Amino acid sequence: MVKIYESSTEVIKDVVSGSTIMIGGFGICGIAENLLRALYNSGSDKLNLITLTAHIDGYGVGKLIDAKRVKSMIASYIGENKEVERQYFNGEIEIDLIPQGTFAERMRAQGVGIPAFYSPVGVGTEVAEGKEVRVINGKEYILEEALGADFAFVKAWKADTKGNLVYRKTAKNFNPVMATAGKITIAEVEEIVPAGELDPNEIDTPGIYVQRLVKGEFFEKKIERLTLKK
Amino acid sequence: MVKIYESSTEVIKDVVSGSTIMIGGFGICGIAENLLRALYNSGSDKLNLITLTAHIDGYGVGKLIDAKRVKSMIASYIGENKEVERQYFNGEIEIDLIPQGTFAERMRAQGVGIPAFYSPVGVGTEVAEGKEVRVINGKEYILEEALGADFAFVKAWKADTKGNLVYRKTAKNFNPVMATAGKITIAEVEEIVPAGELDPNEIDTPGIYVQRLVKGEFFEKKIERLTLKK
Amino acid sequence: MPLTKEQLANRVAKEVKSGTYVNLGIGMPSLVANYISPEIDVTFQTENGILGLGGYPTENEVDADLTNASKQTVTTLPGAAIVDSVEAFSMIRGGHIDLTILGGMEVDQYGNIANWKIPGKLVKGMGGAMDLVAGAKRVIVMMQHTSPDGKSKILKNCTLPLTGKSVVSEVFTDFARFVFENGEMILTELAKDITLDELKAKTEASFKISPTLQILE
Amino acid sequence: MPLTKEQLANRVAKEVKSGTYVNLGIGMPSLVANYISPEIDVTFQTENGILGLGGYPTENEVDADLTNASKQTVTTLPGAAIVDSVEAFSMIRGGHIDLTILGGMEVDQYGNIANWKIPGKLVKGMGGAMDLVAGAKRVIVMMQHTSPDGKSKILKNCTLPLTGKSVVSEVFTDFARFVFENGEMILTELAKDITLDELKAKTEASFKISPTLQILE
Repeated sequence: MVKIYESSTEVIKDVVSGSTIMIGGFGICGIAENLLRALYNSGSDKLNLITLTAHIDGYGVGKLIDAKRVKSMIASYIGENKEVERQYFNGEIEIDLIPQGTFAERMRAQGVGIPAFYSPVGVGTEVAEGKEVRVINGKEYILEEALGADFAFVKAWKADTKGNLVYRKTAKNFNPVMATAGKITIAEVEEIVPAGELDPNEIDTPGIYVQRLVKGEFFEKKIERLTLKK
Repeated sequence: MVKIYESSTEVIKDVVSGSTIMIGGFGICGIAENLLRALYNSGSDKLNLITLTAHIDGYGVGKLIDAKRVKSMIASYIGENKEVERQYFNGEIEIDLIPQGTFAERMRAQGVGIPAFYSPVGVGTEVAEGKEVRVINGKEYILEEALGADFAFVKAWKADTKGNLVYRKTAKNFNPVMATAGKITIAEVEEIVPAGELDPNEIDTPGIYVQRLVKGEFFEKKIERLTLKK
Repeated sequence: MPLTKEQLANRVAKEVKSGTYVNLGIGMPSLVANYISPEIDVTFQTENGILGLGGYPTENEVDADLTNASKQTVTTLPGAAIVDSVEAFSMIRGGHIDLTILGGMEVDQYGNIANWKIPGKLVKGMGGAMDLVAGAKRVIVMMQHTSPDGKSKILKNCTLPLTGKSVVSEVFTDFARFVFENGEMILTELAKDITLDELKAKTEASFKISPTLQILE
Repeated sequence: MPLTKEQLANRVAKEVKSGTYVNLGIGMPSLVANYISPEIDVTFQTENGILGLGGYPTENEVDADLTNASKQTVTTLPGAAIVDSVEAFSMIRGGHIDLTILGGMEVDQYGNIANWKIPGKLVKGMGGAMDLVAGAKRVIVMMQHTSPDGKSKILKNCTLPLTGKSVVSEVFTDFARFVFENGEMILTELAKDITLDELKAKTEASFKISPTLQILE
């Protein structure tokens, strides 16, 4: 059952050096910025991150990378962060780049108890190296394994006191699937409402997946590429 | 893109004898009763149904079974229909019973392009017979294949003119997953509203999965086991 | 004296802990809900998609679109979530359900359970039972110790098609409680005024006896 | 004359049919949206979760929680659905997207494409491109025919790490359109005033010429 914490500092206290952490968000849209700030302040290092991108220089995961506190990353796209590319070419960080849908599906498999599945994506590419290839109904597939983590840092819009989560627009992205795949899922939300206030039909992440909940202290909600109608 | 039809009769016109059809619903909660009525009236037979249950005698799928127009069923629980049990023991119908979660997951695999996955369910039981067994991280799993169909009969509460669907309460059940797994997904709904009236954040089945849409003519909404507070 | 169904449900209810997510099978297990202390904060899940199941509805509350896994009309509690079947089984198969309580036709000393089929006689289907025994963190079976004609249903080896292999955590019968640990079946509780010899006579399975054997009540 | 980026986008836009679901890659492919006739009823999908993508927002409409796959602020159209990443890729990997238009670093005569990595020089990651080429019903690549120093990017064999193997349906460049059919690469359109010899000189790949060769415009 979910436990509600008073502060982001307290809720991540046992996220020690060497932890493996899933971090929701598409770029910096829908990231748990308060948890990431607290993680930065905690001083934990040698972190193993599972995050779609490396965010941007000096913000979110980018700040941890700048401080050289990230040991490894499983990610899909790191094109917006120069420092991570530099560390990668210098051998200062391990990066496993995987297709974005495979990234989602491997975490989903973890959450649903599937240890491995055959995937049509990446056949005949670097992604297939070292993986079992199998022909099913005349088409080649590769075997992909479930992907879990010690912690999942999830950002939702609202939660109720039972830990049910609702996301807002595309800030949803990888947050719901990571909530199912973390051993300990920590949700940072903008608002916590009493049980019964959220419509049972509209819950995105049922409370069963959420072990810890905290109301974020401060939402900067940076925009990666502000683009306006011409 | 979705096409809106004028009647249940018209929307199922090409569901000919021998078709394989997925039928949403948990028992008779959330079944496409208008499509099933039209299918009954169409006279099509030798049907191959993928349905959680055989519904009840004389109603829904039960009516097709009574008329001996069902050749085979993939189902999970048929305890509420005496006639289907009789036909099964007499060899008049083929029935493949599979675990309910496997039933859901195999259709989901079809919808998402996964041809096969390893499952922890049914290891060491009849369900595992003839299937590959594989030890992954010290635990046994069996290989399960994707499950698709020519048609999916889906019942939703509301649709918009883009084919987006919203379900109501537990009438949701297998309808969303079947919508993704049918070659032609036919949705029967209680109301069709103009595009823009449904909240984009609350769509259960995005219109991309729905090929045909019809407003149901008449909703009986039978209750299988009316149970009241004592 | 062997326990009545109600006494058994009352005993099993004590295994339901606060802060857990529980799925109750149909039949006898559903009685358990009636005996859980109001201080226990438990959330019931149903495989048709409710997390936070409530009681049966009043006549005015009846909704054909809101049923449980037994197809009965139900209500939801404040803080409930209603999900589709894929999500409901993600909870079950992914190891997120703390406890399931199921009925059984047979249980054997290896922790195997059979409860879905009698070849040639009865074919109901396994429904969600195979998923539940494979996925729930703890699997309690509650059942009659013997068949109406007095045959043991706690066996050396199940004779009926299995629902799950080595999946049962413990089994409660009207006579006893057995716990499965490290491949062994251990008697931990015995109904009042039943002797060990009487129990053994009614039990085909081989079992060990816990050094701290207690009364089943 | 080779086509300008805008002319190329205008040509590729004609491949977008009414009633289809389309995913446009970042960079040049995103220009295509500007040239689609208003009579065409197309629904754009983005892999971060929008089905029914709209234009860029006015200053008042800007919402940090509503971006596209390029992380730009966007809007949605009436009838849009916003989904999580698992669902967005279910659409893509499950074969539900009719068409994807992607940029390429290299394409070869076997329909292979490379567009995500230059070993030792550039590592962006494949993002959703591998999923798109594997899952979309039709894969159009649009790209410059040659590198800035004049080298062919339409090759016998890709030299860069692949994004997908035998996945390209057709490739549009500033010089030509090639279609891949039954393992063969076929020239179907050629830019005005470009001779076949000129094209061959700029193209490392071997290709057949369609008997109904047309002008790329």
